[in-house]
Amino acid sequence: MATSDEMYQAVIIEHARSPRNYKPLVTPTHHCDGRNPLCGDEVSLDLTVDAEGRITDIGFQGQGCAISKASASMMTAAIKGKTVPEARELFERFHALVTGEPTDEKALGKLVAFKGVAAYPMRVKCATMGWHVMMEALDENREKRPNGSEQ
Amino acid sequence: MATSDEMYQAVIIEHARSPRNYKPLVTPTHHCDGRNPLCGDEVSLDLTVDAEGRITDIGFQGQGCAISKASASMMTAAIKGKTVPEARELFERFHALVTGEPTDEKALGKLVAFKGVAAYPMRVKCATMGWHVMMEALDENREKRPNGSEQ
Amino acid sequence: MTALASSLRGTFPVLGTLSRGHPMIYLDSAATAQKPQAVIDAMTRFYTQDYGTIHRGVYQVSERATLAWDAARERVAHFLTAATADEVVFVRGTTEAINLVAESFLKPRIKPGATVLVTEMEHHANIVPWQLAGAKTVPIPISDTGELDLVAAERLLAAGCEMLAVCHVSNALGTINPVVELCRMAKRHGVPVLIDGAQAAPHLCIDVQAIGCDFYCFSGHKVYGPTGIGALWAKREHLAKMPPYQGGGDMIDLVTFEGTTYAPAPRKFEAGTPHIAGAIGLEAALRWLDALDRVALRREEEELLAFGTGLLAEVPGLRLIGSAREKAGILTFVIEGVHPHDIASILDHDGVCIRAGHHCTQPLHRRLGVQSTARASLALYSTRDDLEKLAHGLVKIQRMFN
Amino acid sequence: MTALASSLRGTFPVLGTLSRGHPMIYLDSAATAQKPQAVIDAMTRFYTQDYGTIHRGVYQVSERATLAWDAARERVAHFLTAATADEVVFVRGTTEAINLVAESFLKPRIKPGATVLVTEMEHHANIVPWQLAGAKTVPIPISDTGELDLVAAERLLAAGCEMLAVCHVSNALGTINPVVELCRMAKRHGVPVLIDGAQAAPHLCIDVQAIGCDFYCFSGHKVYGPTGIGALWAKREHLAKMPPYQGGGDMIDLVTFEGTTYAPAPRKFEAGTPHIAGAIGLEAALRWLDALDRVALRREEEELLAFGTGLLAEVPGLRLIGSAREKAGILTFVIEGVHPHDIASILDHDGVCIRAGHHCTQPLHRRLGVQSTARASLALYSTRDDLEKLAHGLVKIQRMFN
Ligand SMILES: Cc1ncc(COP(=O)(O)O)c(C=O)c1O
Ligand SMILES: Cc1ncc(COP(=O)(O)O)c(C=O)c1O
Repeated sequence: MATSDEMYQAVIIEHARSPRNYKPLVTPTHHCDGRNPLCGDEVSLDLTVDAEGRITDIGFQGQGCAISKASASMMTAAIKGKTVPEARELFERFHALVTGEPTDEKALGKLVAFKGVAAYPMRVKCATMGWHVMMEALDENREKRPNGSEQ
Repeated sequence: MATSDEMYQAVIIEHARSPRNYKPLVTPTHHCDGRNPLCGDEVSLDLTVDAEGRITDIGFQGQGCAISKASASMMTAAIKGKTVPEARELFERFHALVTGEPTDEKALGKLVAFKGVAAYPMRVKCATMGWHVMMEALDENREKRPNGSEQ
Repeated sequence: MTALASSLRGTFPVLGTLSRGHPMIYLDSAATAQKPQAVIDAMTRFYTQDYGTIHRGVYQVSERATLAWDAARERVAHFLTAATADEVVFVRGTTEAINLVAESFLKPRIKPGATVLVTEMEHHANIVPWQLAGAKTVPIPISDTGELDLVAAERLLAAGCEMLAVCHVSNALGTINPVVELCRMAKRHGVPVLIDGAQAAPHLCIDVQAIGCDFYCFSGHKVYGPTGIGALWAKREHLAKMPPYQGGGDMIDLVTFEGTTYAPAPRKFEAGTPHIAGAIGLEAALRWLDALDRVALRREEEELLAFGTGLLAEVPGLRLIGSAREKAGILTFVIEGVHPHDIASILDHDGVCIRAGHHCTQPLHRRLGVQSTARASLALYSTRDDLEKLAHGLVKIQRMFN
Repeated sequence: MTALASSLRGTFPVLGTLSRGHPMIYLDSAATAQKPQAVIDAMTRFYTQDYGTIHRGVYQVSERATLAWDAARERVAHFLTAATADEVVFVRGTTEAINLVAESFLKPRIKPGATVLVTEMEHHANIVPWQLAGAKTVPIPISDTGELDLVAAERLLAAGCEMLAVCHVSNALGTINPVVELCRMAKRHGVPVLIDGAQAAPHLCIDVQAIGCDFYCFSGHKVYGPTGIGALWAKREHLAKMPPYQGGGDMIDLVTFEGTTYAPAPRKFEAGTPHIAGAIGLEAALRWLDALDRVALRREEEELLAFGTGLLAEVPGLRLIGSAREKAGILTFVIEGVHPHDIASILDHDGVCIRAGHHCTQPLHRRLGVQSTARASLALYSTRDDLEKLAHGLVKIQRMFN
């Protein structure tokens, strides 16, 4: 039997209320906007990646439900300071977590709070929206800057 | 339980094989063509109505199933020599017969052979096609000739 | 009070199931209604005992299917108080009906860019088809309570337009629009009117002749019938003049490679093997509705709506959206500090099913200055208990987030 | 011999009923196929336990409906050996699929009067939509046995056309057309190809990638599925470029009164609440088919067709129409001196269900010089006994009229 606590953990509600890194960056190296036409949620994401491929700063803004907001917020906290390959790897793990695939939960740290989403397939998009936008921001700019820092 | 004899009486098959009055008229006073787009059946009907409103001659031609052919054939035999109001009345009776409504079966004479059609709603159109064309022929010309012989 | 509703619940098997392990409280009937056993049985009977195609077969199951198809058309005509069944065209649903009218009625009459008058509260289904047909959609504004501005309507009609397309009942606000008056106004300006009856059909008794519209449509799945079927009613003279919509079997008179002539309406608009089981299910649904005291049910719904409105008013931070004087059983709202999606999700965890989002009315939401809303909608099986469970959940949610 | 067929019959409840008081012999499966219990049960289960709408709800029944809808699309993709489920659009049936392609793919590419190549054996559904879209239909001729003239096809393709539209299997002749070869020829001339798979889907294993066509479509009700649902498969690049067909909910991205942007395919082509129960029933039908040994069934059908062909050859005055080397289980015929309508009617009185008429192929009948024909068509539940009863009835009828 499901309970609302499974998905709406205290940490999620806390992040939804006070999202971290909720700001635009002044000179981002990467940017992407995402929108979910079904629910109208929007995320705008800025990243600064340094010459070594490390994410030195990150900021997001947007409209959305608690799950999408908290997920974007906790993502920014989790990937700040990580290298791009590390961020990608974390995305894979997080995606596995919220779709019920096996993964190393310890490596996800606090993000494991989203485990409950796996029981609600309709909410997976909310939980991964910020992540998809992050992945796209990194991908998109790679094409524009073929000699850039990402592989 | 239905048997094929109910609908395909010997008299019907006989008329279908050798339809009466199967000819065009040279100088008809009334004419109408009918077609059933669903089955492709066609009837072309000529009538001669005299000044007293009596059907003095009638001829039909067409393509169709045994039911529609026999029905048109037996109709021509039945209404030849009748007045227009009498023909209309016979149509009403015949229509009642094949749709299972109560009617004076004796007044229908041989036409009562079509009683079995009432059990097969999909075939009512076949059995009444010639009749509808006859009614239309009489109606149509009434409009064209407002001072004509029909009331 | 809701004695009728309670007595009806037993005939809706889904309402007896669990949702997330809790007894299901279904409050999304404006999206789609649950089905009474009679409707399910009619379709099962068709598929297990009588299945055949229509029109072209002389054998017994085809004959029965054809008679059932014709009877369904008669039943829809009766449900809409139409003059004749020949004015009823079977379609997939409201959306297809409006597309059919936009394509076959409007498009041949207009130059691209001509105006179709709609309202700020229209469903996308009553906006996009007109745009696809090349028209510009111009909305009649609404008041903050969710009522049409009839003065503006008169002015916009006078300014000139090719068509007025308006919902009978708004799926987001619950507003019952004054369709008789609107049709009278439009008629004075020689403007044909389509009424989107998707939300009216389940709640009101419909009389297309008394309304005075040119086109009326609804979806089977919202009036307790199956998915994939609905009806368009149109004045006979319109149907006679409109070119076919889709081409194929059953809508033709004579086909040659050089050109084709068409069957008379309504067959002209029903190309291909139709959704026969759907029509049979819809017939069963409307027959079932016909047997009820719809006037009494409407009164019960009004009481239930008043009851629910009162309950929701007590939820801290809740703002109800849509408070028209004439209103059907729809309760749309936002809660300060809580996203509608979260409201719907958390209620869901307790078996309470409501909708969150824009309800296919993005322009209305823009007009109201909200991204999305939560919506609880009633059907004739809805009870006070349903609304109490809803209100209880909302209070809990409000506390969770504040 | 037809051991498989006999073992399957029990799962089709209609086949156990009486028709006009006699055990039903159903030989009109080319018009529409009967349904196995699994299909009926899937829909009943949906309506009684899981009913909800798709996409827009977070609550359990809506979630389940959405997953079932997606699973149905996957199942259709697998059935057609498509590369991805995104290339599958749900429609009402073959007729709507062809109308969609004519309207959204062909019409924007052509000037009125442009040529669409069809064949003399096409169903009206594969003629009229092209005409409605403004094209001229030009037929590839057939031989007297009912086979396409490939030399003429090559010549007509070389002469120039905008589209080739051809049935995979003829519903009137049974002919299995060489679609791989036709697609190869068309490709050489840069002509896109639509294959009407309405009659192929129930009989053959379909591989749209191996065929090499641009569009492929079929109807659910002919593959043992419910009415009102079917599928269009199209190459992804075509779907991406085609404008929407119908407008409304679920096919949009952003709606404003000034203009609207659309969702990506396939959603762009699925406006409004779709026939959810239909997709669920179709999924059950294709799953049921998948579990069978379709290669063995195809072999049985060939044997049964040969058996039936032999039986009919012995009926005095009977002429079989359609004797292509590659043929599916369709037996079309005329009897000297007996109208096909009477044949069907008299067989019906003994419980034998066949079709009489033009089978929505008026041009073919004109080509053959007959007004109408009688047609017995086979499905995987058909048996030798069915055909013996048919032949027995035909002999009786022949005697009645001669
Ligand atoms: C070859 C062929 N094409 C198209 C159709 C039309 O299919 P539907 O009526 O299901 O749209 C049929 C069946 O009627 C058919 O046999
Ligand atoms: C007011 C209104 N119009 C049109 C529609 C579209 O109906 P359907 O999706 O059944 O075509 C709906 C329901 O979704 C509605 O509420």
